[in-house]
Amino acid sequence: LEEALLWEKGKKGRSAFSMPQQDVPEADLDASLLGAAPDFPDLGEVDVVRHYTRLSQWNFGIDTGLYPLGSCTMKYNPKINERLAATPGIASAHPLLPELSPGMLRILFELQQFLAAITGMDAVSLQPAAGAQGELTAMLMFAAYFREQGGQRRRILIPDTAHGTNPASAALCGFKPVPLRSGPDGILDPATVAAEMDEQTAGIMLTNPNTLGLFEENIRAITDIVHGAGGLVYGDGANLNAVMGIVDFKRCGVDAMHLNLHKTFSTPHGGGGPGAGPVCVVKRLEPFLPVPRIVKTAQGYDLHSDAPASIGRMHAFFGNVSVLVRAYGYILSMGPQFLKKASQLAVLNAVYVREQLRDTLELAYDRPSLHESVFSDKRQHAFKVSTLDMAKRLIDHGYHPPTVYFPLVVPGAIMIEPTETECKEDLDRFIAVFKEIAREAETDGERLRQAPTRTKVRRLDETRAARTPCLIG
Amino acid sequence: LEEALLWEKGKKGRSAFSMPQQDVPEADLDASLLGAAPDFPDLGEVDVVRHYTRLSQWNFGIDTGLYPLGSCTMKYNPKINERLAATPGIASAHPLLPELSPGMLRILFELQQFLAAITGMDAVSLQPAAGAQGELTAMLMFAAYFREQGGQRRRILIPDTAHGTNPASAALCGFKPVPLRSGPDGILDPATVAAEMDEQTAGIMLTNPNTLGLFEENIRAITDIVHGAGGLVYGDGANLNAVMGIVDFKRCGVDAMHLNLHKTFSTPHGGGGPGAGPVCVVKRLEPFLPVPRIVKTAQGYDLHSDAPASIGRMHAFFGNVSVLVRAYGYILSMGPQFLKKASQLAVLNAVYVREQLRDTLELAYDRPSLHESVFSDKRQHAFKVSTLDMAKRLIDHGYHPPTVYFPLVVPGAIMIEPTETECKEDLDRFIAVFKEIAREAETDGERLRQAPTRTKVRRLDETRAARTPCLIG
Amino acid sequence: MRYLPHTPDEIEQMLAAVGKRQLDELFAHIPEDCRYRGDIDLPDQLSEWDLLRRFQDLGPQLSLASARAVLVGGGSYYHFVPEIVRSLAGRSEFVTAYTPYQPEMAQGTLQAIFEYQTLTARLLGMEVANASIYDGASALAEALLMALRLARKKRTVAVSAAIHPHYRQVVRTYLEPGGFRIIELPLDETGRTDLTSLPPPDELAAVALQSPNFFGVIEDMVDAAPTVHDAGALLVTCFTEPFAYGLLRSPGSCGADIVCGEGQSFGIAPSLGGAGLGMFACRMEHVRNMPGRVVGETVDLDGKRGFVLTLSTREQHIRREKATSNICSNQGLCALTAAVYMASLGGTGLRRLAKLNYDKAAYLKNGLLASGARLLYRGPTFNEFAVRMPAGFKEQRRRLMERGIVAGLPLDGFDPALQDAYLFCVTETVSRSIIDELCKEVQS
Amino acid sequence: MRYLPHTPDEIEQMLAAVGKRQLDELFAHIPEDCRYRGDIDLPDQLSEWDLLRRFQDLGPQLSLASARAVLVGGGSYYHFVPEIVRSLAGRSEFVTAYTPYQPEMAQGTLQAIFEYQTLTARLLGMEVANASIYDGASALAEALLMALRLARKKRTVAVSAAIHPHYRQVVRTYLEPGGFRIIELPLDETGRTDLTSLPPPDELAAVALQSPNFFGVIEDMVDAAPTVHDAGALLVTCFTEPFAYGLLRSPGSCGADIVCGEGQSFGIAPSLGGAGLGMFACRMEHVRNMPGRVVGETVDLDGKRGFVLTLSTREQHIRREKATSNICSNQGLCALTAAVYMASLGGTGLRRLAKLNYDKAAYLKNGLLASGARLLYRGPTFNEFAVRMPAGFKEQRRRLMERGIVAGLPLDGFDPALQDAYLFCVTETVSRSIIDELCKEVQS
Repeated sequence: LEEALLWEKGKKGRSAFSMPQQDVPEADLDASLLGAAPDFPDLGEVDVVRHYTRLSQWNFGIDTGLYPLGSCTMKYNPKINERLAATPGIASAHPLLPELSPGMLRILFELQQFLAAITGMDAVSLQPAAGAQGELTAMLMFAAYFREQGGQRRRILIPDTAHGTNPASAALCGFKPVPLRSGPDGILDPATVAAEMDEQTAGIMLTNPNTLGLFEENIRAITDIVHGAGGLVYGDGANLNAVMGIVDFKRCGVDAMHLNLHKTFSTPHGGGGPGAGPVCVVKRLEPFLPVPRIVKTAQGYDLHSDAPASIGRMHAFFGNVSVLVRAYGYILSMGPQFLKKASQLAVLNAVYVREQLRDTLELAYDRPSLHESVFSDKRQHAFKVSTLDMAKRLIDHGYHPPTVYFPLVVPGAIMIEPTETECKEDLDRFIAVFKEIAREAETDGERLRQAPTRTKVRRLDETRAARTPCLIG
Repeated sequence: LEEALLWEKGKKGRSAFSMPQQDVPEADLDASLLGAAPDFPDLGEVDVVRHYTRLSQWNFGIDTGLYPLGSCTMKYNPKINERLAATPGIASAHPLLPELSPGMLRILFELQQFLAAITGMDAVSLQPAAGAQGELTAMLMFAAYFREQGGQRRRILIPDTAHGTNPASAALCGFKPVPLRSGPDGILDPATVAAEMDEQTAGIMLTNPNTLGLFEENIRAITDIVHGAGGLVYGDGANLNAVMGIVDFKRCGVDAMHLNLHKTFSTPHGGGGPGAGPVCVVKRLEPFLPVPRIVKTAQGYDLHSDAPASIGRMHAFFGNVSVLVRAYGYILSMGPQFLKKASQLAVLNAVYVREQLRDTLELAYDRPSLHESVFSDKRQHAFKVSTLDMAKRLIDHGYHPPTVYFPLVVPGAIMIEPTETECKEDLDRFIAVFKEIAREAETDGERLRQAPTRTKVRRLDETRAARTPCLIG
Repeated sequence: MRYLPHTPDEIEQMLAAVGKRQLDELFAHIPEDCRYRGDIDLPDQLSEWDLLRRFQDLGPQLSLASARAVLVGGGSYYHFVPEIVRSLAGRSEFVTAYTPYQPEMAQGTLQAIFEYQTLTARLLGMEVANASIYDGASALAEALLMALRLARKKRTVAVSAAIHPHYRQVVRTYLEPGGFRIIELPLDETGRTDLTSLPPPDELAAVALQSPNFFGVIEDMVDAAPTVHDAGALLVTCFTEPFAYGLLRSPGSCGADIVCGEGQSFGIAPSLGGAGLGMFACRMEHVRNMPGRVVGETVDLDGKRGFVLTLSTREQHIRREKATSNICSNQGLCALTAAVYMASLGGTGLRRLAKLNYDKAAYLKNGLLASGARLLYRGPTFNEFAVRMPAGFKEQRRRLMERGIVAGLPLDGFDPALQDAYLFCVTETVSRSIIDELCKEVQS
Repeated sequence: MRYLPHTPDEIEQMLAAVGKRQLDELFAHIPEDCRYRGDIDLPDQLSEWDLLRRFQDLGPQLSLASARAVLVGGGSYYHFVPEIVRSLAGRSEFVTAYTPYQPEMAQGTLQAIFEYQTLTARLLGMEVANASIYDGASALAEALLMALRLARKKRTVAVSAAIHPHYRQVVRTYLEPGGFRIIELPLDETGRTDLTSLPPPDELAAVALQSPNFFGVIEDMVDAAPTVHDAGALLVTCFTEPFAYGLLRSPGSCGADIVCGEGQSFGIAPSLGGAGLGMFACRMEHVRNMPGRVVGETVDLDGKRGFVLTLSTREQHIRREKATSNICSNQGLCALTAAVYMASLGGTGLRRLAKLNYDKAAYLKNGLLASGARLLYRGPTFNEFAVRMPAGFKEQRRRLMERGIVAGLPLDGFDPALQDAYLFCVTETVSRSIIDELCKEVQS
């Protein structure tokens, strides 16, 4: 069924809002300041309710089914955390009146401690509003560090298995990204790093586990090389869900890393956000963390802004607090034991799917992998069936497709991350469907190329959207 | 997409429940009392969430679209009332500790007053949990009244346009229903009543407006006849939504009536309940109302059970309080002005649909009607298309069908009640679709007979369900 | 008004389309002497915000919300409700749907109710359950009416004195106008119903027991069933706390013919006692005499599984005055809520949680007995029990109340002979430290 | 653990299927010297109920929840939020979806964001808006970076001293490592930005103003636009209170080139300042330099209307280090919430509510002036204004606080010169009686 756009509905004079009383006299306003009333449609409450109810029905979420988007960690989002975030005392806390909400500062302070404990790092800032802003924060800190060291460095090393936003974040801070090729086994060779690392190079941005789902086993050798040349190591923690309680990032030699609370700590993705991308650092980078910092005092908790080396402020206030609160709830629900268990089962699920599908799809790198595994459409080329076709065909079976065509090092990549919250039956069903699709690819490729057919719209013309952009109605 | 039954899912040992700590010693239990653990499936939280999320997607509600079920008053259910009912102080009130929740008694007392004001009646009981229990309550009061009068009466008059549950409710109280035929104009002729009313007859059960959407214009003459013979008049208030602030039921001569809060007062129907069916009575029936009654005292509100003439208790506690609270919120949101307006617009919408469809469908009675109008499939007989076929075809267009084959006095009845919360565009679209279906009936009847085709299941075999009942899995 | 979408223009257009000039004309045919005079005497319309404030202002009066522990049951129980139950049962597609008369558009409600019926039947050890009726009290009344229908000419039912007093009142209300006779069965010193002097078989249609009964005592249903059947009657059992059957033998396995009761414990807020959930189950052979809605499995035109309301021949619109009862709805959303709750617990979880209720109640019982309380009855109990408290408890209870602990329900309101007797209920919501605090206060 | 569905049996089966005996073996390839030693130092797992209790125990510390009125804005505003906004934006299909990379499965999110973009552009009088970015502060920083990209060789931006101090700090953080120069523009005595001494055109890329500014004063954007354009710069305007544009001329209609700000006022809870909503709009000619996601309309294979993420060539996975910015998400759910809120108000409603904010703030302003307060600046204001309060107000404010009224934000924390100066904000949530009570206290 169709649903018109908002402004194709409604009638001037309707309202879905309960207008409060005009209990004060009307005040004059200089005519030169007065604008026309915004050209919004006027809708009744029923109109609004039906509009968004219908829209919601065209969406697929974690609550609808398996969502094995590689590198995105689409795990179940506990409902109780939604309720906690809506607690009146939390929802109504004013950012310029923290003294009236001391409980909030306590939550934030404790969350910082939790994240430090989980990663092994020393200090944390919760300000970054998303993973990419977390990266940016870390890069700003690197820049500030070298500024303070007296020698600004301009280059930074970024392997081809790093997350897509890494180069852009580095570039924003004046670093020139130097791409590094990963080895034939999908992980980075220390020699490659040694060849590029020098006194002009700020360091390296490493995603570990990397976007192939592989642990960078040479990380200690690599970080030693970087540190040896006076450089710093940034760790992209987007894949932390694979290694909680298993890997200690400080021991690995990481100096700064960001986390994605909306991945590992199960806050909902909301169709694109809000997320949260806290940054964890080692002691020597602590002075550069954003202000204000939350400190514990004899009386309770307080804000501390007197930090001359700090990069400054990353967010108008304290970051995406409503997201932070959910992550805090999640960590407390899991405790140390079940966080580790979550990582173990996330890896078990991924490895299980890899083993069951290895005869069906071409495995990109056949070596021990963690929370996700990357395949390609190599075997389907003969039938003129692509990764995209298989992905779209999964939709007809009620599954969200895996991440496709990423990472770029694997042509036609299919990147499957089931996460730990999926049960065996559901994985078995998904595997069976994928096998069936692969068989279909051999016998009835056209069916795949026409997929999806059961959705509200068929394949959309993305080229047209980009060539002649229509961005508002 | 399919969704298995609960017990076709899950795995022993899973749980979606956060088990509290065993903080006390285990206690022994006599083995002879111990049962086997219930044979329920064990599911994880994700399983449960996905199961019911998917089930919900197979349902059509008011929030999904137009739901013009005649006699059911499917109007929009305001979301704010859901929140009010969930207020912790309300949700946690214990029925045997009302002294700890005096605010609750105040709400109930005020709601009684509101309902009395709206109907024009004198006293109210909120205990009945549904319309049918409200009818039963009134009939029990009639029986008690005549018992007290010293002469039990056995007969009760019920017109063929009354609601379906009326005869059963009367029979439960020992009354023998005497059916009355409505006149050729769809309303009751006083002469018909006079012919059957006598000193053995307890009175009459009148639905007004009746189930044809017509106002019983002779009601004063009818109630005079009944009262003249010492009888009582029961008014079924299921259709109150047509006449709030317009009709005074006490002036009409009604002695007792029930209301459906889930219809007129917009509490959600919940797929079949819970509803609420308060009973409003005139002074002389007040002594027979169920106990406990809520009374106002100098200190606040109290319960009063010392009422020797009372029929007794209808509900373990106070009725469906969580429903009552929503109705209380609705009435306060509307105020006297908008309640009346709601009735006016409900009638306007119904009459508008009637006039737009009068050339398409056969109008059962062509006379002034109120909140609903009744058509038939007479004109479609020629094409071998029935009411059912047209109803099912509406589903393919995203509409819930009207009430069909009721009332029984109209063969192939199609009973349309749009309610006041539908806007003109939506009604126009519905009308256009119905006209198109009528055209289709002439040219492509098979398409209608095959409808619906866009739903999860096609037409279901109801005969098989009844002949070989499979009621549990 | 945000719920009324009509603009003045539209009202005019629509009036024109139906040949009227004013809204009032739509009602011109209503006789003058039926008309409402003046405006309805109601408070003025409140905005959404004023309405919220009004409820918040009631807040301070609504004190149970902030209690630390309420050790009171008596037909309405405090249990933990997982947030998923609230959020799933609150989905608007469930909440705003009507009775599933058009099954193709209501497979969600229908499958959920079919599953509810199944879980209910399994819990109670019965062959079939209906889609629910109003509450535990009316369920019992309907069960007895059903037994009387089945027994045809017999006109007497015997009801245990340990059935919840309010339930017995409702039974009386329902049965009296039909002229049926209700006999009350006394209790023995263990608090169980004494079945030694039942009326003669040609009169007695049914015997009704509650287990655990109002005083918390678990009836001996294994013994009761043959006794009742030997007396030519059907055994009707009811309950107020369905959690008991997570631990105890199910009534069906003990031989009950009709089982009914209140399901509020399964995820439904107390809300001053409503909306609740009348659970109702019986043996398959009696299904066509069962009151209330029922959902059945069937197939569609393609042979695909689907669900419909069924056995409606029992209902009102077909048989009218001969219907099995006048009930034509169910507590749909409450049944759905209970199903989500039961699904969340699972069999393993329900057993564990029921056991925890039992253990905690036993812990308090032992604590109180050690502090000078005496049992009212010595029969076995589940999560409720009745005790006579030592002198001074009234004042102790007041002090505990000030500290947010509601310590038991005084029973003298039900029976003046029960002076100093209190009914205590302990669920999983009561922590050991609360129980210890309570016992310490009683010892003081 | 209820979020982990694996039973011990299943773990064993799955391990067997992948050729392992224990879970640990899955990590065998991780070098010893990278390993986590011991258990994570975290509190033990809490049950759902203990977690709820923990938050409730924080409750007494979370006192703003029970305030009667909070007359503080400064970048985070209290407005009434209709329950439908909460319930619709909370639908799990919206909440638990990922970025709409597979548009066929995400038309709900995509259409909603397309509508959000449209309403935002209309509100701000701009030609195009993006799908939102983090918050008002980073939106301003991104806007200035965008202006610098458009201006190519110019490396200076001028920023009004009346822009929210925190926003200016974020701008500094973002711009400093690039070596850009930031000039601060002073205020005149009306509280508006003094544009009389802008840097030379060959240096100046952009001028940034906030209107209403941090002190609540409405900038004269009609005059500012030509001045800025004559100086060869782009006019970037920002806001913290989008409600202002329900009443005032939109920045677009005044000639702004890039408009951005914080959208929290539109239905989003303050939550200690986040998650918020960075609204961002510009002229169509600059769209390919705009940071952040954007949704566009297109057609499917059958020519049917549909929506997709588009212009992704600007983004990171294609251009990597040459991307317009590093942003690869949006505040999706916050944008959706704002769209539902704007749709609920409608144009008529937004105008009325904005005017009511204006009227109430004027009422308080007059009341305070009559009670001895002096305006900090005399320029026109919307729903916020800054005043110097009479001696003794500190104590009065404390007393009001005890009565649940938070009377203004002290400004001395931002600038020691602003001793005794307070920023007051009055929205529709503050009733006249509160305002009267406040003024009476000040007069006392």
